[in-house]
Amino acid sequence: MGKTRRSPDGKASGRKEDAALAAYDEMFLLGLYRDMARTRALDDRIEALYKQGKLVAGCYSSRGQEACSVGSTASLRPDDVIGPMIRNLGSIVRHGVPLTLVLRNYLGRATGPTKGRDGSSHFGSLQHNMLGPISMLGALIPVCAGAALAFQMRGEDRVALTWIGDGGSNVGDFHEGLNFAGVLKLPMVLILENNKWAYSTPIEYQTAAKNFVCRAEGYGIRGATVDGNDVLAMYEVTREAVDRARAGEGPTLIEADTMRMRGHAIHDDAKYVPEEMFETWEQRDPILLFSQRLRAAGLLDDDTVAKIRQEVRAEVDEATEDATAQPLPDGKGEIDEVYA
Amino acid sequence: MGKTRRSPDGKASGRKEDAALAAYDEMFLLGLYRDMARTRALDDRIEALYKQGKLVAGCYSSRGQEACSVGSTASLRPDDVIGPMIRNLGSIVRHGVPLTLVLRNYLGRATGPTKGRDGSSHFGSLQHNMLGPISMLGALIPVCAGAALAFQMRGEDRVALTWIGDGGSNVGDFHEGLNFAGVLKLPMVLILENNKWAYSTPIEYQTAAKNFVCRAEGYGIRGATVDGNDVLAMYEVTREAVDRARAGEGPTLIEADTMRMRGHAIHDDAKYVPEEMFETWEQRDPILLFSQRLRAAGLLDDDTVAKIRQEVRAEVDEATEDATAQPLPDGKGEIDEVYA
Amino acid sequence: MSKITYIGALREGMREELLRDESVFCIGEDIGTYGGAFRATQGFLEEFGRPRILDTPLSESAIIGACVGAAIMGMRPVAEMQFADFVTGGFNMLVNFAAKVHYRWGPSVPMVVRLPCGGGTRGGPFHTTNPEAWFTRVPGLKVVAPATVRDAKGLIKAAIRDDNPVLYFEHKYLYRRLKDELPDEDLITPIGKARLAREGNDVSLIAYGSMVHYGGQAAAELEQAGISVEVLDLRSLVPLDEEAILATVAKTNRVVIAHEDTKTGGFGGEIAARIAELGFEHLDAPIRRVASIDTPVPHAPQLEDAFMPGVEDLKQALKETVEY
Amino acid sequence: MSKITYIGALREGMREELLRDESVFCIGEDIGTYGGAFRATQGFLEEFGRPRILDTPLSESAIIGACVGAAIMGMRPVAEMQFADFVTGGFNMLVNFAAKVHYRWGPSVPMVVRLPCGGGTRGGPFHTTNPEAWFTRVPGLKVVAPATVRDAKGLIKAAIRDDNPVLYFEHKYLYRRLKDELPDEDLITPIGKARLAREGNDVSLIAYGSMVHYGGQAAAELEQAGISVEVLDLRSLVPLDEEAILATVAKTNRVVIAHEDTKTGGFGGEIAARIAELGFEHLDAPIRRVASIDTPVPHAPQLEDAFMPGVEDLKQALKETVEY
Ligand SMILES: Cc1ncc(C[n+]2csc(CCOP(=O)(O)OP(=O)(O)O)c2C)c(N)n1
Ligand SMILES: Cc1ncc(C[n+]2csc(CCOP(=O)(O)OP(=O)(O)O)c2C)c(N)n1
Ligand SMILES: [Mg+2]
Ligand SMILES: [Mg+2]
Repeated sequence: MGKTRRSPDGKASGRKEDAALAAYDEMFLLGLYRDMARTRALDDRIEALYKQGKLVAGCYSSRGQEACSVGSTASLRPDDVIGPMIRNLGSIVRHGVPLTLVLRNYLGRATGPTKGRDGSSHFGSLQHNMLGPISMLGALIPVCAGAALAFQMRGEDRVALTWIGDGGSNVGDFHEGLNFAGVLKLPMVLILENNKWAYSTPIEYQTAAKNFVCRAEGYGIRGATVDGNDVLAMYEVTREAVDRARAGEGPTLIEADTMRMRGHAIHDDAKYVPEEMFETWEQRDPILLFSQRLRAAGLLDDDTVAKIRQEVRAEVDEATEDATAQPLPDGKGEIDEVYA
Repeated sequence: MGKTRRSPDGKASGRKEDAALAAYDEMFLLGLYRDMARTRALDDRIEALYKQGKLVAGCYSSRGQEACSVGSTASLRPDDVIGPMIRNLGSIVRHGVPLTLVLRNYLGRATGPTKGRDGSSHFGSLQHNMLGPISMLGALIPVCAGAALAFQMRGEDRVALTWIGDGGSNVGDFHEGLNFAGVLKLPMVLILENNKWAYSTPIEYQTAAKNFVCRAEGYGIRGATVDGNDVLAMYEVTREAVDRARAGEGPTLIEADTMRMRGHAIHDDAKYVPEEMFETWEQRDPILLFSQRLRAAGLLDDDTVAKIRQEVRAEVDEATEDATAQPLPDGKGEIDEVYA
Repeated sequence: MSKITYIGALREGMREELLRDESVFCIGEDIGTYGGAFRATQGFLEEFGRPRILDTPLSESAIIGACVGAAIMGMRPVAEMQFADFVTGGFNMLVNFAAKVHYRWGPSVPMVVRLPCGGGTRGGPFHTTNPEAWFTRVPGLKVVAPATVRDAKGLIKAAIRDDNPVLYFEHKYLYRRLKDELPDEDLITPIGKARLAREGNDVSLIAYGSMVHYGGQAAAELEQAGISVEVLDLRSLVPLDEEAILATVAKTNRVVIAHEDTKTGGFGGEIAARIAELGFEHLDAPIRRVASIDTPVPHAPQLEDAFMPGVEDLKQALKETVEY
Repeated sequence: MSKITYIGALREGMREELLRDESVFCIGEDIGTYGGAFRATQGFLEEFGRPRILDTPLSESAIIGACVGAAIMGMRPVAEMQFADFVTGGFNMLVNFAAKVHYRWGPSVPMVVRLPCGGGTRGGPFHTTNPEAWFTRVPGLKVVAPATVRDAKGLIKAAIRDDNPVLYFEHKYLYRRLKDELPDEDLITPIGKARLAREGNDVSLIAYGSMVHYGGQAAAELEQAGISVEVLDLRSLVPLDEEAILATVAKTNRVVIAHEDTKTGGFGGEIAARIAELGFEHLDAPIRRVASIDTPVPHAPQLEDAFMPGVEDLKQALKETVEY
């Protein structure tokens, strides 16, 4: 994550044209690309497993939103805490959670992070500084504020990062949580992924506000907007917010402009979404955009893409194999683990 | 409520100096004054009854905030709906609810609007187009939105007006209710009485926002600020909001700058409030300010003040007598009236 | 007559009421364009338009609060919670506002909240619960739980016509698994009357919702073993048909209570307590409750199956009660 | 040793834990400068400062949510609801987040929510309720209700040291009416153990909170009439001391259950159901419940007195049970 460039290699000649890229370490940039690719590959694998009838229930795709998760999470230190929602697979991936844990949870395995008690990416892991969400949208915001409060009280310079949707942002907990964080200047960042849809509901039925970020002012906190499909922009905007949070300057609300490229969940064909919308946003696919940019800067070529693709596939294959080999739960001892 | 002046009487010579006043009918202006005086007198009477040990429980004073209730409610038609909170006695008074009903409720009488089942000004009356609040702050906002939705659905041009405090505005229902009203452009007006305190909590512990009205933008609705101790300004700002609501232009959030001049409830000596604050705001008492203005304009003199005072006292005395003479409940038949 | 599903009957009931009474409207998340997460309101937007079929922001408290306000003003809203679980966001509105308005100052609050509940669907801790017991303890709310296609229709129509807030617990597992023929007449199931789902002599099974079906299956299987089970389908939890409960207890002298909700604090406790007080003389055996175990609802099939009571659990409890 | 009040004991218990463990902190509305609506945290701000004594915005869901997050991260928050009634605003956080985290993915959630509850105070429908039963049905939450000065202290200390979310129902009517001497030692009341408040032979009264006192008074008065009442003070509803309940039922063979909460769906139903299942053989009489009537809590004294169970109601139920 270094901010200064290492000595450019031979391919770097084209890079001068992209001043923003030039500020970053090549490994860091390729890491962003790779983590988006890992996220997409894992997402695809989950969908494939669903189609093979191997998942316990449905699945929620984050396709097209990988930058919102990967770019933002890249701004964190390992000891910072993430609170991913259902479409933040990329955050889990980037924050260092082994892919097999995600798959074990999707496959309802006894050795998964919830032992089969909860599904999909609905889990947490203290070891990986990851808080698990509950389904009730918005609830994670006050809870992340509480985590940030613990850091602040103990004088730790850790930060909590979480997400909410254009739909979920209309739940009361958004208001209570952000306002609470504002009053206490808690080290917390909230990314509002405006992906235009909440299940079948378009944003104009969610709010009459011209955008969501203007709500930041109502809590006396910083607001920022960003192209949610530009992974580097996501990194930068979150990085600034995280740095400020760490410095005691309080929370930031970031509105990321993006698009949900699948139905709400796999059962939903999203017929209510105008076809053009998908077409337009397909052009703006975050992985596509970033790879074009890296290629233009001479940081990526066919060989590297192929190599990364192969490595990622190997990782996902291995994770799938591992997860699939795990035992199923037996339904004993549940009642003994309700209380700590 | 006429907007044009009737022919001024002899005393009116000084009125030209106050151009704003000149736009109004004299009776309307004196009516505002009178209704604030009625509110204050009723408030004082409730306090006196408390001190005589006659109330069932405590009481909540709206002293110093009469303009916020009387001025705003004056902008309504009788068939518009008010949803007063605990410090909106003036709204109940202005909207035509007989004072005895308030007193009967405070005295827990069987013939009161809640038959002794709820206390203080915690009641509603369909006959008077008044919705009763519940104690849980914020809850009345979505409920008033629902009333406004009924009007909109039936094509009635009625409006719902309610209030919230600087404290209560941080409850999730504020967010959900206003946002919902914004999406549907409901005919509704919310007045946020920023009286600087929520029980013992000052506004800087309630929010880091520089004001409350900026939250309107987050719901895509109009916001307005007003001197909450200027009854005519309260009338005007609410009137505009009500007119717009009636015309289908949606809800408005109005932040009124005012001050709670007593403790939270009668048991609270408000020692946590800096003495100077009370002193400063005492000078800005809404009844004092308006009477000075009316006097300057030649619309009020000692005689009229004395006359109004006497009439108001007589009304409050009569209401007290009536309420005190009412029977107490007997505790029978409660269970039969839980369901409609 | 062709067969209709449980959810189809619910839909038909709502539609008839929408047609009958202009003050009825539907409100909730994704109920319009999408026809609801389970398609309970499919076709309504096309037929009745917005705002009578009102897609809302994702705000349960606003949805239920708006219902309260609209109902006080004379409308008859029918709200859908996308899943019963999400009612916790509108909890305060229901238990404090909706429930207490009439008692406090008089107006009627004719509103329905539909709650798709129940398990067997691998929905996990937040899409599977049976939260009815929270509301059965709130005076001012009515609580119904249809177990049949007929009552899916009859109870939604009765709920819409009722002048009180009614919580309608529709069981997701039954949505498309139950099919029946319904008469054309205006079908109303009176709220507060239980239904004798099966007559028997040896033991009474008191149940509601999905447990009526598992119970019926258990009873059929036990019949072959010579045990005659009477099954009482409560249909309505509040008001509760105490008379029907005491009658079946007086008849069989043995009782098992079943619900899908977890055991501790579930509504079964209330039923057992009433019998232990009012039907004590008739009892020849302990009152058994068959319910889910006291954990959150787990997701994986192996766990959910171990969590939920099944036909075998019911058979065993019934048998033990008869043999006591 | 000088006498201390129930609320004083609660305050002392919190203070000792604040001194003992740096991770303990207090959070709520008006708990700092004002010392809390009932002065339970009086003097704490001066002694411990902000943020350990944290006045918050008026946001119950944020308060409870922040407790969950802080607790997962290793703190031990003690939240105050200004009145128990306002917990409905943080309901979702408690029943869905706090309660299920440990079961779902492992972390402990050591947090306490203090809930000033109960009537006799003319507080009306929103400042008087006893909402414990909502939470007793949520696996993952513990629920305690001290009835004595000693337990006011012993249970708050135990709750703070517990690694789970604990709801602490403190009864407002007892705050200053109960006084007792307490030993200097580190007083901990183990959560899950009932207390035999009074030994007797003819009938058992199972109660908690304020009803332990009304029950004690009823027992004392009945003694003069030759009826010997055993009073069991549950202290903890979840976990429930089933053993102690069954032991007293086995001893007296007759049981009355009392709580101040309304009857239908109150926690008494659960107790009755357990006895009717597990203690059936010991029962010589119907199980009676004494509770408030099924209405919202009314405000006027005449109404609240008619609503709430009193000593006379208890005496009558106990007498009838003995004479059965
Ligand atoms: C409080 C609450 N109400 C309803 C739901 C059901 N639900 C799950 S996701 C969803 C749409 C969410 O939209 P958004 O917040 O925009 O997130 P996105 O799916 O677009 O990422 C709904 C209605 C829920 N999970 N929580
Ligand atoms: C949801 C909720 N939480 C707590 C309370 C307890 N309470 C009653 S009034 C009050 C302060 C309200 O302050 P504000 O909203 O500013 O109104 P004001 O009293 O200043 O008019 C509090 C904390 C409540 N009524 N509702
Ligand atoms: Mg979205
Ligand atoms: Mg205030």
